[in-house]
Amino acid sequence: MIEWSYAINQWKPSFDDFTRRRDHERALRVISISGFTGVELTTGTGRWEPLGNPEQLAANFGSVRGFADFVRDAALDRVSSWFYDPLLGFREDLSAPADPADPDAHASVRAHATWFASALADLGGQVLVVRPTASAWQRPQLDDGAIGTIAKCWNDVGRAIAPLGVRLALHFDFLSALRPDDGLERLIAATDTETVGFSVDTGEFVAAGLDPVAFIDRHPHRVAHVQLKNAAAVDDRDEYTRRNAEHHVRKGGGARPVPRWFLELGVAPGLVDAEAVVRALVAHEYDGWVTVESDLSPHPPTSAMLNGWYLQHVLQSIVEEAR
Amino acid sequence: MKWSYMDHWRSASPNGPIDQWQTLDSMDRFLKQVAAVGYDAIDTFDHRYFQIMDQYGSVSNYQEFVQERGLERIVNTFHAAVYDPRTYAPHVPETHANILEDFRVTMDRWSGISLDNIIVMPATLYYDMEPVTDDKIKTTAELWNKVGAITLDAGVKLTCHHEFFCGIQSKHELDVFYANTDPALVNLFVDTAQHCIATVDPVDFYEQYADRVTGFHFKDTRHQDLVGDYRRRPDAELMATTTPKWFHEMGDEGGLVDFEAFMRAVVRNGYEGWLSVEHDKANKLGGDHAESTAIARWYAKNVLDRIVAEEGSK
Amino acid sequence: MTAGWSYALNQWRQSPTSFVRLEEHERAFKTVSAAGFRAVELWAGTGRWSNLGRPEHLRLNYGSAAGFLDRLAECGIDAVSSLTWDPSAPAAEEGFELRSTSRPADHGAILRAAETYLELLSELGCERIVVRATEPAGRLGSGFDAAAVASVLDRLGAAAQDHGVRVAVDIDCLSPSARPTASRGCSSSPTAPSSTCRSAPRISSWRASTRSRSSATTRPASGTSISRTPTSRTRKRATCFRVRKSTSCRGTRAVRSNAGSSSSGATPVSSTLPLC
Amino acid sequence: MTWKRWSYMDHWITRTPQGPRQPSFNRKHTERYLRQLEALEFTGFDTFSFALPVYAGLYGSVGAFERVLQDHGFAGLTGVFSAYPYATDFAAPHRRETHDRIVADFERTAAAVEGSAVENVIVMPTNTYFHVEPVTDETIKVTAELWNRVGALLAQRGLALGCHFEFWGAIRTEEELALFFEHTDPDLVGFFCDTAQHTIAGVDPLALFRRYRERCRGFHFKDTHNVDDFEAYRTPPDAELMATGVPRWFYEMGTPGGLVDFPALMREILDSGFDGWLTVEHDKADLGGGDFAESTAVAKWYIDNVLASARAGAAR
Repeated sequence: MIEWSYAINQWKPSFDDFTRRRDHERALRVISISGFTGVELTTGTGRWEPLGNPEQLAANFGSVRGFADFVRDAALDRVSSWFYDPLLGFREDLSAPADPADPDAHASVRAHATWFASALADLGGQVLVVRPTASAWQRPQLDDGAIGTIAKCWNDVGRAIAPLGVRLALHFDFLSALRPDDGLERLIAATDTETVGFSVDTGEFVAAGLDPVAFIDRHPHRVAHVQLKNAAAVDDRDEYTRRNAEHHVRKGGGARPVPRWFLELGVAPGLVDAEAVVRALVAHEYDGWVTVESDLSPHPPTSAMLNGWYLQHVLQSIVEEAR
Repeated sequence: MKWSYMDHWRSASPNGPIDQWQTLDSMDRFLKQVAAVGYDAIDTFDHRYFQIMDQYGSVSNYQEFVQERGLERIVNTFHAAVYDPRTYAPHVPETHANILEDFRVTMDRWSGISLDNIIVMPATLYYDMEPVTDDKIKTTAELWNKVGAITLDAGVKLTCHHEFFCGIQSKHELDVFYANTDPALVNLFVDTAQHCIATVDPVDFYEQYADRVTGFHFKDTRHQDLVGDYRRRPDAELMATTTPKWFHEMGDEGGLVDFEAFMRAVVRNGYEGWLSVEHDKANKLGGDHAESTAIARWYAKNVLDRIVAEEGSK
Repeated sequence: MTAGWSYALNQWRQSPTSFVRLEEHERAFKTVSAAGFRAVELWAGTGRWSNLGRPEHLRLNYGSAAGFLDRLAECGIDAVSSLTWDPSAPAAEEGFELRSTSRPADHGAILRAAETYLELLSELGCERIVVRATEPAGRLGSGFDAAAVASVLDRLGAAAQDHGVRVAVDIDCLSPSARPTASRGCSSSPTAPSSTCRSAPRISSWRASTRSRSSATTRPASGTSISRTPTSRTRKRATCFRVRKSTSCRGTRAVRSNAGSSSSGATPVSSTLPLC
Repeated sequence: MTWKRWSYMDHWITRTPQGPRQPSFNRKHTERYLRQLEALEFTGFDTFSFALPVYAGLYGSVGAFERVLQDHGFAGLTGVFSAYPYATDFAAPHRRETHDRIVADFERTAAAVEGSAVENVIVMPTNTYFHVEPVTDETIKVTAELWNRVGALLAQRGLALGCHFEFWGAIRTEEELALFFEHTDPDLVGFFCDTAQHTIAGVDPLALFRRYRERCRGFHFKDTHNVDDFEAYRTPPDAELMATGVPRWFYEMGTPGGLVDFPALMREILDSGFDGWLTVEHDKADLGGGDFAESTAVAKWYIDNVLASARAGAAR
């Protein structure tokens, strides 16, 4: 059965935005009234990221369960998932960025993944969505050895968090080091089918020139999570290899520049066929969360409401027909 | 009297609000707007060093980019360190080595251009320093004396800017701090709004330490902290009970800072250096950095310049 | 005749309920002054929230025209350079009459309506009323009558002169009267996807100026001067900026800088991509 | 049974590369706007009489625009609002010599919405207070005379006239309202209850609804944080946007500091058997960094999660 949640990350464009309780309450209510039943959190550190990690949740809501109540007060069922980026590093415990392609970082990745997963379990969430490794401009070549190292890290994490009732989902993005030389497929082959799933981010796949529907058809049993997002352009000039691509390409738009990489579902000039994605999920009896996302939205409430419209009037009927 | 602008900025984009470092174009638009309304220079944050190296190649290249847009130079940098009692806290002696090394590296990184001041918040967040004792303030003073020596070797004055939510903000704490710092090494940077919020009268405070003052942040506030927001966990600046917006530009209605009296004091004390305007988080509650920057500059030119002329002719 | 640069205030009016409070006017005046302009251009409007565009509302808000000039002076603005007026725009204060400069029967009503503005302009010491020559081509259809338009503009010119004001005729990208002629710098071939200006923004003198040096000027009897300068090809997606040389610095009516402030702007954006 | 007939009063600002705009400047933005309302499950859409030609211009006719509304799940165009804020020689309800012109305006409006789902023609019955002052029994009676005529002409076309009383209009106190309703035919001139406007004027909307229940045609559900106890209503040039010290009068339902007791009003409506549209209105929601989309979503959230439970109270 598919459940629909919405990613909270679009509400925080700058470090000093979206810090007050009222901002969070209104965002959660907009998500709820737009037809979603869950919210996906994202990684953050420091006092201006009250929803960024378990310690900040406790500091702002009394406890992690306190935040779960806050989410339910907004008429949402629960937190669906948490996006954990090991490359971030945390002020809470002064930990450095940890890249799973580096064996020395595995202990830190496992500890932090467990930290997030246990809080997620308290929040009623089911999927820990993780960034598998660094960006391509940071790690240009991933030979089989490096792929093996990354796989080992996530196999361990998958086993560590499974008892908490939390599934692991590796999230590919269009700047990822997994993009060249079929890195994603090689990582799928190298990871444990039982404990390591993948998150299909439709916007990131299309921006990277990959077909999300083909991926779902090829690896139905490895799809642990979906981030449904529309894309406005394809990085067909390999700008992802540029130094600091997060800044210059994802945010700055790259050489053209692309004014906005990701759009609301069903909006021109979008390239993602969201209906085909949902039909594929239904065909393979996908049972889990689909998190709708609109990174770097110029107007978060409108993005959530337009995506809500598309869920109610286009995607829902596809899901119901299959029942 | 010359004015510089402390570079807080947001502008609208298809990706939502962005700062000026997003692209060369957004930096170009920012600098031209600041120059167009009559500022002579900018101040910036020295942690921008990494973006400067990435986008401009060197600090001096970036300064040239600034100068090409009609601004004289970068006058001051603000050293916004991430304070933490475990690793980087002026009141914790075990972390002093860390802090001193951080300033050596910073002064080296910025050696490509000549700066007047490096501005610091002289203490951690208040709740990280609590209880604030005279001894802790003395330890803090010792640290900054050493830092002042390092920056002076690089030809840059160390100057302290007291946020209302840092550990040295009440009048007593300020007096103990300046009594224990070497006037040759540690200076004062007066932020009109921060002191006003902390219920320390900016004019009186400036008059008392005028000879140690090497710069100002001219900005206004409409609230004083009367409920202890300064020690609020986890944050006082954005999540305070009193207001979602502490800072406003000078020259707007409802402000509490008496800028005319402040300006008279600046002239009476023979201050010769740069005056800076800062609009920290001006975009809260529908506000706008660009407009606030123009309004403040208008006020400086059409009100404060007149005060300077009057006071100067006395 | 004071000459120099002024700034058009219409860009601050982004929706009918915006730019109404007097403190918002004040901040706009100060922003314009701080940016180096010493004069502003007003625009005609209707309704109580057009309190900078409708004479009786301007007087009500600022006490009088003199009171408005005092307010401008306090904000570092020396003069009102001009006011733009579209005779075909219906106004509540005039019973929402639909008038056309191409219909002689409407000319009486147009002159009566103009009188309200000319009185204000003379009180403001403003020497230029910018009159839109015709209604948009879409509304006018085939009804354009150059002779009728010229006749009412002449009568407006004479009426304006009685108030010490000169009429400047305004042609914009929706006007039917702009004839496509070859022009320097702008690709004028019909097949070009859009009218592109290779040179810097062209300075054209649609607007009469005291000394229109660069263009041949035909001066009808009454004080109106319409200058015949090669025009940039007016195509639907005009990308030329026309900077009115003599009296105000203003992008074309359709192009405005972005929301909120006079100067923050989006990164280069295709106009088709809505911001949401 | 939770209330299903919620309509939305057409105020919106959308962001464009050319700044914040009303969406009706092109179809792309208009339909994005309608999609957001449809996502919130509004099924009625009220607009302004002056907006009818704009929508007709966009889609070819008012009827064509209504079909676009129906494509978005709306019953259609459900209400039209008209007002003459300032007195002019052409329109001043308290001056008899302008009545013919005003009646002609409403004949045009009624014709424009012929065949549509419009039930209510909502009007601000007077000009702004300071243009009518001094307000006397006579000015109220002359005003009543006008709306009896307009009510009659609308009734012939199956439309109901609803009078909606701004706090800065010239009929605002309980006495003025009573005199007005006393001199208007209950079958021809209805009461349209704006929860915020009456609260600001110091009059309890719930009490008004109880008193004029039989002739109540509809509601504007919006909230306020202030009562006008400093005569903002009569100070020129405009009380709604330019009142001293109150830059914003109107807020969506459910904000902290809101003065209107919506659950109590909802119970009263459900008990009364009222079966018209309940209309949510967000007038000038963009002030102070506010946002139409967010306010509308948060208001509908309040309806579905707070007012819905208020219904339970009614079943007592």
